[in-house]
Amino acid sequence: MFEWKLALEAIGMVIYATFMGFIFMGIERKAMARIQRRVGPPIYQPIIDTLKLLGKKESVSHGFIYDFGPVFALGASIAALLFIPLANFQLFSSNADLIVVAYLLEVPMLGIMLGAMSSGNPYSAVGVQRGLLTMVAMQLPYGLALIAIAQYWGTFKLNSIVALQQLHGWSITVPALLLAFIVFDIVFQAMLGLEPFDIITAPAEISMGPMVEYGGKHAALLFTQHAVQLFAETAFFAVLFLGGASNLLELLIKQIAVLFIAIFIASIYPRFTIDQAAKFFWKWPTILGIIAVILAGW
Amino acid sequence: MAVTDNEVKNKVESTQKAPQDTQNAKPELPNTKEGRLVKELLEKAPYAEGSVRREKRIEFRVPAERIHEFLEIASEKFEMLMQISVVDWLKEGEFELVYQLWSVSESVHAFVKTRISRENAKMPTVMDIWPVAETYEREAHEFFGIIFEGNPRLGPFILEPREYEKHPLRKDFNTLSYVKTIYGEDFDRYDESKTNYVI
Amino acid sequence: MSLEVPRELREEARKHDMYLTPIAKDTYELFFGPQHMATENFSIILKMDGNRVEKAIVNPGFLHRGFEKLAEQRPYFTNIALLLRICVPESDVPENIYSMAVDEIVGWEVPERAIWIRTVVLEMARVSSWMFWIMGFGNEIGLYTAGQWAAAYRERLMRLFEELTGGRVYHIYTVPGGVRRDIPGDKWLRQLRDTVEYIKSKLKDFDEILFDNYITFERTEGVGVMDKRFALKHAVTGPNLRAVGVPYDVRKDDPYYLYPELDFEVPVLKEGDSLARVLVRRYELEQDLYILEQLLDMGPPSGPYMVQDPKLKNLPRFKVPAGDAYAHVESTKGDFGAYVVSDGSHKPYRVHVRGPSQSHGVTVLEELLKGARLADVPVILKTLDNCPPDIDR
Amino acid sequence: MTMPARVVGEEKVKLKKSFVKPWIGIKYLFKKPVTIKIPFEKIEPAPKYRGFHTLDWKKCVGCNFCGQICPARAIEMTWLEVEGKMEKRPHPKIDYGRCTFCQFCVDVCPTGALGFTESYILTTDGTEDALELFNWVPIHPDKVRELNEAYGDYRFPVVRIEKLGDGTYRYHLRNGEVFEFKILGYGIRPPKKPTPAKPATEATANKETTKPAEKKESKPAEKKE
Amino acid sequence: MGGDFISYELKEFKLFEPLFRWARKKSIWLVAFCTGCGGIEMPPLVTARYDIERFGMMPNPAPRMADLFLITGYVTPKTLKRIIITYELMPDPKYILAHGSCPINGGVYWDSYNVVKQLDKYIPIDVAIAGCMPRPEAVMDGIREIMRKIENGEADGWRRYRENYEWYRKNQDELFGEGWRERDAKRWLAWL
Repeated sequence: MFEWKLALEAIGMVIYATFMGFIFMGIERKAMARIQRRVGPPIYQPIIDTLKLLGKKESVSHGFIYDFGPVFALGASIAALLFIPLANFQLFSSNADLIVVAYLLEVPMLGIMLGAMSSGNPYSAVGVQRGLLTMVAMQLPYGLALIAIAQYWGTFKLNSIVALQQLHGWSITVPALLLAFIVFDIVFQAMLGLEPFDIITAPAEISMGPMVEYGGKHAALLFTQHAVQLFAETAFFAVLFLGGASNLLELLIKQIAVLFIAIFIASIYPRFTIDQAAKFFWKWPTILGIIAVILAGW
Repeated sequence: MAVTDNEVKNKVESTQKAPQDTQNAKPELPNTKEGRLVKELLEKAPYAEGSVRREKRIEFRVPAERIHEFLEIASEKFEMLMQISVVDWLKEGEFELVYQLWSVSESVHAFVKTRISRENAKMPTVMDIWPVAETYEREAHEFFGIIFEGNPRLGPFILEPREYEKHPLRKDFNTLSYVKTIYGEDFDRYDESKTNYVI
Repeated sequence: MSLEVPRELREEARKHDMYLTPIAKDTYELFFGPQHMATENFSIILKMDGNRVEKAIVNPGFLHRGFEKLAEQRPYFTNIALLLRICVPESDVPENIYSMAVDEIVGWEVPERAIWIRTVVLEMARVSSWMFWIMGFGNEIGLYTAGQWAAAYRERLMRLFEELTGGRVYHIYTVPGGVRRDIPGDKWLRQLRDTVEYIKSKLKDFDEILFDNYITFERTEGVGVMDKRFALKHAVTGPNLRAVGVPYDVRKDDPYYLYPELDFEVPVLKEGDSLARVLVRRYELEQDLYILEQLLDMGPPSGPYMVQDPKLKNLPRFKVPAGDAYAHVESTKGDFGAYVVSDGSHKPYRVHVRGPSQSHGVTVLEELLKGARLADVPVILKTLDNCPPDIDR
Repeated sequence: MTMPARVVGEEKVKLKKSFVKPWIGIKYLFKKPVTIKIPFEKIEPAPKYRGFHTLDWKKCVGCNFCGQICPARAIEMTWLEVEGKMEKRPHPKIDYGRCTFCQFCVDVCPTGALGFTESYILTTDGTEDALELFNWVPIHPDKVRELNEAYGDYRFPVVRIEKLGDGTYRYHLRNGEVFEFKILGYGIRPPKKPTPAKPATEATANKETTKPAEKKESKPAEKKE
Repeated sequence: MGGDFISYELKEFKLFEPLFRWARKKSIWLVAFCTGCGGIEMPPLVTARYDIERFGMMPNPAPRMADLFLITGYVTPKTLKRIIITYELMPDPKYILAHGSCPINGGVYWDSYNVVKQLDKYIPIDVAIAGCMPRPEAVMDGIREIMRKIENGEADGWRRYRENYEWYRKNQDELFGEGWRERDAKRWLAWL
């Protein structure tokens, strides 16, 4: 039997997530503009941008994979979103959805890489190389942070993690998980592609990297994907460390809090080079992550 | 103060490589930093003529065939080659090359002037003394068509091949007529009488 | 296709703790510019080997307008409106060198007031150019915040320029024999002092966010290293030369205008890497603000702002005696010089401008880029402060 | 000439790197932006900003000093006929497709006829009719000043220049006034015959004036068909 | 994906046209290509003082996503090649704002052998503004004009380029010589 209610709910959630994701992007641009002492664009600007990109004509395609990449990325982002408990809503659930979400949040990057690689632009190729290396580099601290979480709460189920946090207090109140929080926050910066880890799309170096060949509707799709991804990642962050949420408003507040940390870091630090970033990831966040894991397992 | 007319105009003598040319130089070297510097260099290179123009500006005239030798000697005192300026003296049929040197240790600027014939202009490169001369020579080659023997990168540098072939900074290159052939006549709507317009 | 990595490349790699794998040498060509954020209409063709630049070929000429030819076809005064376009961010410098050279040929004693104004204008141009450089550097390394601030603060100087000269970017202000307009009044001087104070107070912000920043250090330390001999042989001037330990500053070594009477220091570092260049520039900005303060304390001398010469009655056909002269000033990019030859007519016989980027923007850049990482390319470009119109003219 | 303490010590130039200090920069999040919100706020250009030209036709003696000094040769002396009466002297016609706004022409003007205002905005679409605006004989300074005071947005005082067949130009000023004159010819010397027929001496100049217009008009038209 | 599933030209989607026009007007991305000396006024324009991001405009490093090309001043033939290629890379509703005197009639470089006079022979211009160089306010006025034209659907430079392609192509070939695309542009076409 097809569950109409659930399907509607899922669609509604995706739409809500996309919309809020766009607004988050707007907040990001606006807040950065304010730190830069200017007014900045209106908060709904990313929606207009996407709309405009949708209305553009595109005559160039670099083959099937090029078209498939953004779709693949968007699909993965939406899938990840549906695994995350957003307030009372969680479409899919499994025994180890922590790992599933963590994995699915990585996939979009691969999708973009896939498409970018087939565009044949050397800047894209360099961007892809950088993206893959960043991914490899951040896996280690990322994994360690997740292990610390799982170890402390003793479960891989996001639902249970939220429930346990509601009972025993948020994750960041635990010293071990505070370290994991810091580690995760650094990784988070790279996942969002913000400074100091916006190495993939470094405009002054490789002019947008993987996105250099994407324009028009492809770019609109990538924008949408980025919005969903932003929403999913902030939600994931909030669920893991800020005690989840019982309603969407609470979740929203937590997500925005998370976002602002990212914005602050992004607006005051320049960009690392790729080798420095890799070295950095394998140094401080890894050490902190290991300490967190050890403390959590104590 | 500036140099006088005849100094610039009567350049023909300087190309004759008579080392002890009489009219200029020696006795009037003042006993300053600059004067001593000129004296010192002239002792090593007697074929050149030297004079002090003003404070911190000295001037040498060197025959073209010994320019490399002279600059090699000069490079001990003058660490930097600031520029190679080419002046196209159309009437005399000569290019004047001015090597602008700067001495960091002495804070003196030196003009080393030499003249070569306009036709088939060739010079030895000074890349081995100052590697930066590569750029200057490429530029001089491009704009004037002087060939610097030994510079491997002569060719279109700033200009595109079509303009490069014309060597546009030569005095006999007429910009306006060239522009008309390339970009069409319709851009210039004005009369070209020299009495009405200075330009 | 050799499997051997060149020795200097290996050394460079060791310096950055990054060894190049000798296998699978995938070289490709990367066209860096002109449609690129880091290069302002300037192109570098990079032969890349993975993440490393194997060979760089500078391809200038996108901005070539043939100024030197055009200047031969225009009367002396008019050339000011043309030659200042050689250095766009600091357009007063070409004006001044040309005017100085013509002054020398004619033998004019420029009035004191004009000298004072010219000095102030040059220093203001330097400060605004530094602000512009901070912006560019910030954008290059990805710190947009500092760049935005710097560009905003620069607007104050632009406003002052506008009031003094009547133009925002192209001032067309310094002419042979003096300047074109008088100072608008004491209000302008007060505003200038306020602006100097304002920028001075904001320097701390830039220090905090940009120059003290951990990642700025990471990005610039040990990148694009020059040594002293190399720099001198390549005629590198300005802050780039001072960053390798040579205290050469035209304002000290060949003083012009009021600089002999002013008290300022020349920062010198020995490292010769990008970081040294950045720090030297930062200190010079401080010094320039200090110089402006001194000039304001001195106050403009009274008198005319233009040479009184009956020959100036017929400006279009104003003739200059035959002769030649070389004048140079210290710009933010380096030693900016002009060689003017006159044959006694109303147009210069030859004007040759020496842009500092000519020496550090071609061969030096090519050398420094060899073995640099791709991410270092904009950093090297910007710390050398390469200005494409200098090269192209 | 060298002064004491000319080289500053390294310790003064060098800085210490820091992870924490950049965080101070966030304080600007809560401060007022420095942006000038242009459509709502206005920036006045500085007094004596070098903008568009003005010309007092009464004062102009047609000496062509302005044309001689102009680095862009944007100035062209024009013989005009206002209300059926030919002006005694040629007047400069200025091409803003050439002008560099150096105002050397204003400096050399012996009678002070040529002047400039602070107006600087001239926005057109690139069509041929609109580009007529870029080539005008400046109008009287009082008129420009009056328009500037009325609107205060530093725009070009003329909205549209209508070019009629017989060399008549009609300036539509911003406040709706129309100003009409006829161009008889170009150059220093007066045209031989101030009639609609093309003067023989100025044939080349005249031909060249009209040529770009014809050419451009012909091209998109023929393509669009 | 590759097809025109929402094409502004298709009749059945005329319905969306006002929406897209509004979006295009509100979100104009610039090509980050300083073609001339006016490039010096681009940074003030996009930074804190004038901040055109208020109108949703921002410089974009990739021409594939850009809408507006600011021709900032004079254009040399060497740059014009890149400009043409960049312009052709931009996806279709695309606009050109010619900035300053030089693109209109050669400006102060009217007799220079290396500056293109009358740019609109080679690429279509939507809005031209006077000034040398124009103040940022003047550029913003030009931008407002282009927004107005986009809203009214008058900004049709791209369409003119498409329709008169042979004419433009002929002029370009006259300037650069036949086959310049194959000779020169092929090397950097893919990644310019």
